Amino acid sequence: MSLLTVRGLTVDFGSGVRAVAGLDLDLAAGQVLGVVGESGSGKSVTSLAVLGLLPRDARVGGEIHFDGRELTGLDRRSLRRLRGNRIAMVFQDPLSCLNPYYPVAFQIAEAYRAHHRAGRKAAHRVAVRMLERVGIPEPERRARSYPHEFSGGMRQRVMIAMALCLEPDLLIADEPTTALDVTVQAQILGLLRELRQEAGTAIMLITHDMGVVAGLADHVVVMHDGRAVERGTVHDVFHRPQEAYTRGLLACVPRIDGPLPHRLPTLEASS
Amino acid sequence: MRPRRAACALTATLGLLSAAACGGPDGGGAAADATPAPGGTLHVLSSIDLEHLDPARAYVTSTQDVGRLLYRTLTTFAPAPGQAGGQIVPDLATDTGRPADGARTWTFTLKDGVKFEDGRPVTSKDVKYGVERTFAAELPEGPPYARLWLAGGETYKGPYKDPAGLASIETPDERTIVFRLNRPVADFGSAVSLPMFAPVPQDKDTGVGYDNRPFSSGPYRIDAFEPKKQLTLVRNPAWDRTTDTVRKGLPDKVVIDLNLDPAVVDQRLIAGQGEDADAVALEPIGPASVGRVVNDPRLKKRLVTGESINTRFLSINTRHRPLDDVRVRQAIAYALDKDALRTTRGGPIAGDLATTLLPPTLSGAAATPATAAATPPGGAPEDPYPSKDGKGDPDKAKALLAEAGHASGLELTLDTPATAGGKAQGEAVQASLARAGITVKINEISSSAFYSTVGSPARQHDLVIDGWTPDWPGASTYLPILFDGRLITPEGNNNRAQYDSPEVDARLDEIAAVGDPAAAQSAYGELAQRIMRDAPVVPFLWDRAAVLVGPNVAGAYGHTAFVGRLDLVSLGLRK
Amino acid sequence: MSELRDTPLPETPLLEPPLLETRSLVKRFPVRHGLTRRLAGHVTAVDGVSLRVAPGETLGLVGESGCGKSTVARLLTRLERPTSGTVRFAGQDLAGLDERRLRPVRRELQMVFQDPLSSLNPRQTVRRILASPFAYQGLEPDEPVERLLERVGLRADHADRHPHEFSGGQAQRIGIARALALRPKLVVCDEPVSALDVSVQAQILNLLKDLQDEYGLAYLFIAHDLGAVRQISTRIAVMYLGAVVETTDRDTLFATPAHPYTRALLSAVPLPDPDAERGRERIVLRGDLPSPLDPPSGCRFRTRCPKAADRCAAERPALRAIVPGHEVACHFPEEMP
Amino acid sequence: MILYLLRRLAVTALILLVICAATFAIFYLMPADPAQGACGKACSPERLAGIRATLGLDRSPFAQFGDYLGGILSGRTYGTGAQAVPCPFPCLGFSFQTNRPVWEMLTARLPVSVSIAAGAAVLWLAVGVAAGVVSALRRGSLWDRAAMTAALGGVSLPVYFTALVLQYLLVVRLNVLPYPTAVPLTEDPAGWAQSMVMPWITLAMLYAGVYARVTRSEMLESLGQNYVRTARAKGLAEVTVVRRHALRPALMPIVTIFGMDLGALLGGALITESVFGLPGVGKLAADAIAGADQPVILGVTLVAACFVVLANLVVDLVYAVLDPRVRAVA
Amino acid sequence: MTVLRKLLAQRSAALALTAVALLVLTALAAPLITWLAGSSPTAFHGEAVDPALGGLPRGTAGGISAAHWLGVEPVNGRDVLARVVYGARVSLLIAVLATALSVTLGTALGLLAGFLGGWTDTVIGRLMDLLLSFPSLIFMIALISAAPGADRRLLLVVVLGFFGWPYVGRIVRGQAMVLARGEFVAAARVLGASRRTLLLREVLPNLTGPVLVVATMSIPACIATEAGLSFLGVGVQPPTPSWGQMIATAVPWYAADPAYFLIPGALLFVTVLAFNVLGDAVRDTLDPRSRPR
Repeated sequence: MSLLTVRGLTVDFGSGVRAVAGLDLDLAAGQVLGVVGESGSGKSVTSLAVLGLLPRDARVGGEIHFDGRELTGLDRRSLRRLRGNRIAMVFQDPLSCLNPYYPVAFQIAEAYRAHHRAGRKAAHRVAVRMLERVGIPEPERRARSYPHEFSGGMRQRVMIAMALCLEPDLLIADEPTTALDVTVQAQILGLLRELRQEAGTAIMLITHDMGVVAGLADHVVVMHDGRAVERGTVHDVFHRPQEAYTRGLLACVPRIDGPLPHRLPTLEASS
Repeated sequence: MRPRRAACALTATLGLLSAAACGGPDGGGAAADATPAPGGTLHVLSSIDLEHLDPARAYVTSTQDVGRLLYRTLTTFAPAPGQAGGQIVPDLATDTGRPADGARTWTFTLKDGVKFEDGRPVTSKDVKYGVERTFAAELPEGPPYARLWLAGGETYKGPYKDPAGLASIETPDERTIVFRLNRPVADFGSAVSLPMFAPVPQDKDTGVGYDNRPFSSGPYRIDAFEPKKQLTLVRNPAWDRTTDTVRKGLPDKVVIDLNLDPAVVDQRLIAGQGEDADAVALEPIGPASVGRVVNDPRLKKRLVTGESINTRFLSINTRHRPLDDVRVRQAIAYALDKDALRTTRGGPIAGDLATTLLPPTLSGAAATPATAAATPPGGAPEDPYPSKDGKGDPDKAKALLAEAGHASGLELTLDTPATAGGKAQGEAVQASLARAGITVKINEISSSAFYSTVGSPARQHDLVIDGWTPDWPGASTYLPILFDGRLITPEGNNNRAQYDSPEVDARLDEIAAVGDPAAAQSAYGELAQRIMRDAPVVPFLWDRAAVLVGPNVAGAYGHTAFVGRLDLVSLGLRK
Repeated sequence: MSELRDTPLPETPLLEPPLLETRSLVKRFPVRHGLTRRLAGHVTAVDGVSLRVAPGETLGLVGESGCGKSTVARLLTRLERPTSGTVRFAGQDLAGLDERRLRPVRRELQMVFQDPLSSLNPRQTVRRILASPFAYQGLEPDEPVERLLERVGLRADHADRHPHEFSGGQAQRIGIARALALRPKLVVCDEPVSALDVSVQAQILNLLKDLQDEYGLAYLFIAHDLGAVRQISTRIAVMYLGAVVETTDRDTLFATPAHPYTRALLSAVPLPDPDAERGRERIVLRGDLPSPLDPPSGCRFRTRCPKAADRCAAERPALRAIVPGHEVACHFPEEMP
Repeated sequence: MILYLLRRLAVTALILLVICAATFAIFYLMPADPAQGACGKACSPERLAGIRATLGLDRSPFAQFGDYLGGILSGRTYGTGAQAVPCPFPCLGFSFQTNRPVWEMLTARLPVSVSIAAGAAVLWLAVGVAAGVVSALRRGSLWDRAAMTAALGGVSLPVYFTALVLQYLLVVRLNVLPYPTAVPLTEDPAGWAQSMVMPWITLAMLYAGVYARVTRSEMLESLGQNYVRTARAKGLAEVTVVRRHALRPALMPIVTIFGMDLGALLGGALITESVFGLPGVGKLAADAIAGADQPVILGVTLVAACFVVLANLVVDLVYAVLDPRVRAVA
Repeated sequence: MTVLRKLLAQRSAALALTAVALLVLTALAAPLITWLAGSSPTAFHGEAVDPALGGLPRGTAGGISAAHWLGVEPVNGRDVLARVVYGARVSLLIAVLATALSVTLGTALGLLAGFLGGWTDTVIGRLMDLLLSFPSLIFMIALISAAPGADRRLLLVVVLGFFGWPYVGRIVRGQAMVLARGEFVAAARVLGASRRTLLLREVLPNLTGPVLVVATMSIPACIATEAGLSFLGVGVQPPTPSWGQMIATAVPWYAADPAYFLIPGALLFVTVLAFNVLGDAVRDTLDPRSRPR
């Protein structure tokens, strides 16, 4: 059974821009769905729409079913209960996503306490445990540190700890490694892979990087101009792309392996 | 004519803060219909600060008014409204002084039983010491008479530098004091009413600091004093009512709020609620409040009017071109709209339009107390530069200017203090002279720098709005100070017209030698008319003070000596 | 202190004398911290970098953020003055030159910036932007602005627009046109494609290559994206924490990387191929980049190096050739086959 | 940290020294001669010289400035012998017009200024910040537009205009309040509050407008931050999101301007105190300027500058406490 | 000019702009208006006031009549309308010139400090800190009253401008600092631009936005401060009217003749408000961040 089903999702902004124009998505429990596309393709808007985090002037149409419940039009209270608890999110820029005024453990514990009756101390212990689990060395000490005292990779680990402390069914990772260096990106991707195996969390992985999808996703949706242009298993999409856009997207990325063309093939898209 | 005093020239004449300031005598016993009762707290609201409570330094009317609650002097003014208040009566002394040696030696005997606030008796040595203090350079602001008149005064440096004391003040015993003067002074009995003749015990003298806490010999002593904020007086237990014929000492406590906004003082007294029912104003009401008070009969009943001996005039710098031409000065005298100037000070309530230098209270006609109470403005000498309703006669002025060769007009500069009142008066002068083709440029001078500027012939400009209150009723501390050409000094000059006429100087000397005060007075009156012909100044107003009192205050009357303001020693509450 | 400072540059088989040559470039920045603005120490952003660029070739300079590659670019174009070391361009030592005497050199040494929009003055039209190279050099433009625009694939009618009316890729084309206006011999490209979408990246990379073919330009191409570097470079230098750890020709680097860091870097790049990805051996580096304020002793990489030994802490490895044309700064380089 | 404080204090002292010197220099250029003022109507040159000597005006400007600085550090004595006037530490000069050490006058006036500033500050913070937060949360709503219009109105109202209109309405017309007088809080709390209400409202109208505007824009800024989105994504209650994640960062710039404003007000609300006739430091300054009481002007200027500079220092320290990014390295 | 068009599109800004334009027009046309109304700002009208009531204007609401459309001043009976329109001239002129001075100084020094950095920045920055921590109102009063005889209008301009420039300088410095680090400046340097060129051609044009905003905000501040100084007794010399001067003279009359106080007071308020609204609108227009999304 599908954990998340999106049907005919549309998102319009007050300025008249249609960011998502009829999108369908399916994500089964424990699976990883890669959503790829260039900037402006509507992939991030989609993820925010699922959690109801779009700005007030956005109008959302279509259906979003999560675990059998319809999310669009859900009251704020119920939506809030889902957020963090059953659907968690990791964003692109971990520095700006963490509040600079509070220690990291506080911010993790805060998420925990929002959904569990737990005292400060208990929540703090949960936070420390989570920090340890995402591979932060000396978690007891680092728990009291502030976001700016961490490196980019460590911050993203903190974000992941925060997302996972409530053992959500679905983790939405919106460009989780884009702001990171390749070696750190490898660490974070490794961590996500591990967590998925251990906790069985379903992941909706949003990225522009075909390589990241290839390494982690089971299914792939390629988005362009607010629509899904291609969908399928990761193997099918990468090895037998049906659409010219997908093929172009795969071909125009300079690779570190394989043959080296003098000129790269380019997409017809506007530059 | 009896000797008097006053002393407000500084703040007074220019209306630095309040609209009016120094004033003169007249029977303004308005709210005297109820008898004051002892007890209670009297509030006094003042829009200005008390300058120098130290008797050696007190030379401003309001301070002298308040000072009378604190210390006693050898003589003082009668506690009475109108001309009667100009009368000198014994205070510390048993009489108003016994002259000898052609008024060169004056002897006073102190009353028995007068005590300081700590209970010790006031002795002649305390009075002597008090006078000696005024010679000290550290205590400069007081009147000059002791230094001018006491033998050896010109070399004496005061008790701090010269503890041996001044030999010309003798104290043969505890109750007798003898002053030896370097010239005959017929007015000396009046002069000793000045605060500088109050007793100061030497062991209580804190020098400059004495200003904060003068030692009391009067009905009240200082409880707390914060300059520019508040002075609180409480009853002096050592004061013996029976020794004092002047002070009533009715309230238990007197609280004087200082430096309030003048408009707020008026409004609080108009409202007259709460503590303000027991309050009086120290200064006259401002022009803005006149309308409300005059239109309301109940308020009008609480307005106490007192006449003064203050004259306001426009000084013309006779040494500046083209003002050295008498025709130009006369043109100015014709052109000036006296009524507009008076309106800036509150209109008719602020006094009568002046026609000559000496107010009726000082002129020969008014010299006898018998006629004083009913002196009408008509009793004053004729105005040499008349105009309808005092609004000026620009045509005549233009004719005179043309005759002097200034038909195309001229440009003059007027010095005014940078205050609301100063500006208003300056603009009135500007507008009225403009009608005669005289362009007046207003030079605003920060009020603190005003006197040092206009008192310096090198720095003063063409015109200045000026005024003078004699130190006691009579012209002896008026004309000689203002119009003696020999007294023009490079700094601190009072002869701001820089009027220098050998003829007038000679006449002044002659009058000074006249022994009979009444004869002197009428001679001064004639001389004033003579000076007016030269138009060194243009008198425009003889001040009157209209002061508001709270509904629960009784015994209020305007006192000549305090430029028409309330005599504080007689005030009390109705219940 | 760097032991490398005076190490002579190893011989490389260059056909021509180098266009640009740096020796032991060092740049230190003072670091102030917090409320007190206290001097916390110095960051040695560039610590003894020696590079050569031959006419017409592209040297790729690759490394992760904070490795000092952008500082190298700013030192070469004299946006910063080096703390020590020399920069020779076309045989001339730039070290002692003041701004006035540097001006003629700048005609031949140009730069393309990372953020295409912020590198264009928002108040100026494209026409004015493209005229500025001549204006600042006191020259008459030798060709109309329209011609320059066409050369970088833009339309002539773009000339009178303002920068904000262009997309990122178009703006970068304008930046390139500006850099090429004076016909330079060397263009320093500081992350020219990292702010762009993948499809646009490809276009810009192609454009750079086309222009190189047409004008015989040399590039110093700085990037963190190994794919882009491979695509455009003829030779590649890898930087880590302020120093070059490995330099060789492109194919050798990707085929037989010798430095453990290079190997880790290559293994970390995700491949857009699910099968390859899944079966891949990964060298995942431990921990974080050390603080440049307090770099490790000896080999900078030793704290994260799988091969680290005692010697690495004691002695800083010099950049030396393991085979001609392949230099590595490691005590235990990968054996060459 | 200690070292830093010392250094900051040294800089502060230097700034005050410069302010002191500048003020001193200006009074040197002023035409009013304090000795002349003290000498009175009949002033002989000898007396004038004597007064000058007592006041120390016969010395060179530099020597006088030196005397002044010395007095601040260790107190001084004016005049000599029996007539010596002591001016104990910290001697900010001695007012010969009122016969008080300036320090004593200032400390006597300070409670009034503090009462005005503190009460007004509480009022404007409460009103301004609350209005700003609500406006930001309901951006574009009727409330937002009304509040921001009112705020702009408040900012545009000259203080004396507000003050006089208030006084006219509340005291003259409606008679619900007495004319303000200086009632010490300790003696009569109700009377104190009654006297202070109008100055508080007057100042609060001005500052609440400023604070509402600043709060709104800072709140909008922080509400747009990614960490607020994170907080929402965590499922936190909206109240918590706003209070903890949006308001706290938004308050940081407010702390800065609040420190500066309060510092400036403690040094005397010149116009407000003058209009209501409240004897605070500002009224003291106004009166001293009118009377050319140079030592007092100098003293007030210094103390007012001191408040501003110290407020700056305190703001920086508070910042360090509140902002971990600054604190960590300090 | 696009900024103007954008401003006119906002209702409040258009209203404010109209108010400001009207004000400027009134100030310029002051002689014409007084000619039409048959009045003069300095002529006394003794007949319009009642000396017996302390010079209170005859008639209602401060003596509003066919001869005196906005009534007359108490005491001297000068025409309030004439004084208000001439006062607008003085107040505006002083504010505009003072703003011009502070903006020129602030931009020049802020630009140098922000762009050059180093000790230049330290010196200018410290100077600004110093001036900002001055109790400037006390200082302005002292300064103005210390200079007798000088033209007060000029003095006010100088003093307001001098104490105003650090506010401009601070903003310009911050902006210049950001711009100096901007890549387009680096690009110009790489192209061989001299420091002068960088400052004048590359950086300065980018500052026009913030400078325009501070200038618009500074004008009302100067008008208000000038009025405040007049209120405290150091305004322009009589009989020159300025709004502050009028309000200051009206203060004692606020209970007896409220119209006299309210007319210039309300005009001052409306003017300051209009400029503030305009300033806000200019900032919103130039700074896309604060525009409603």
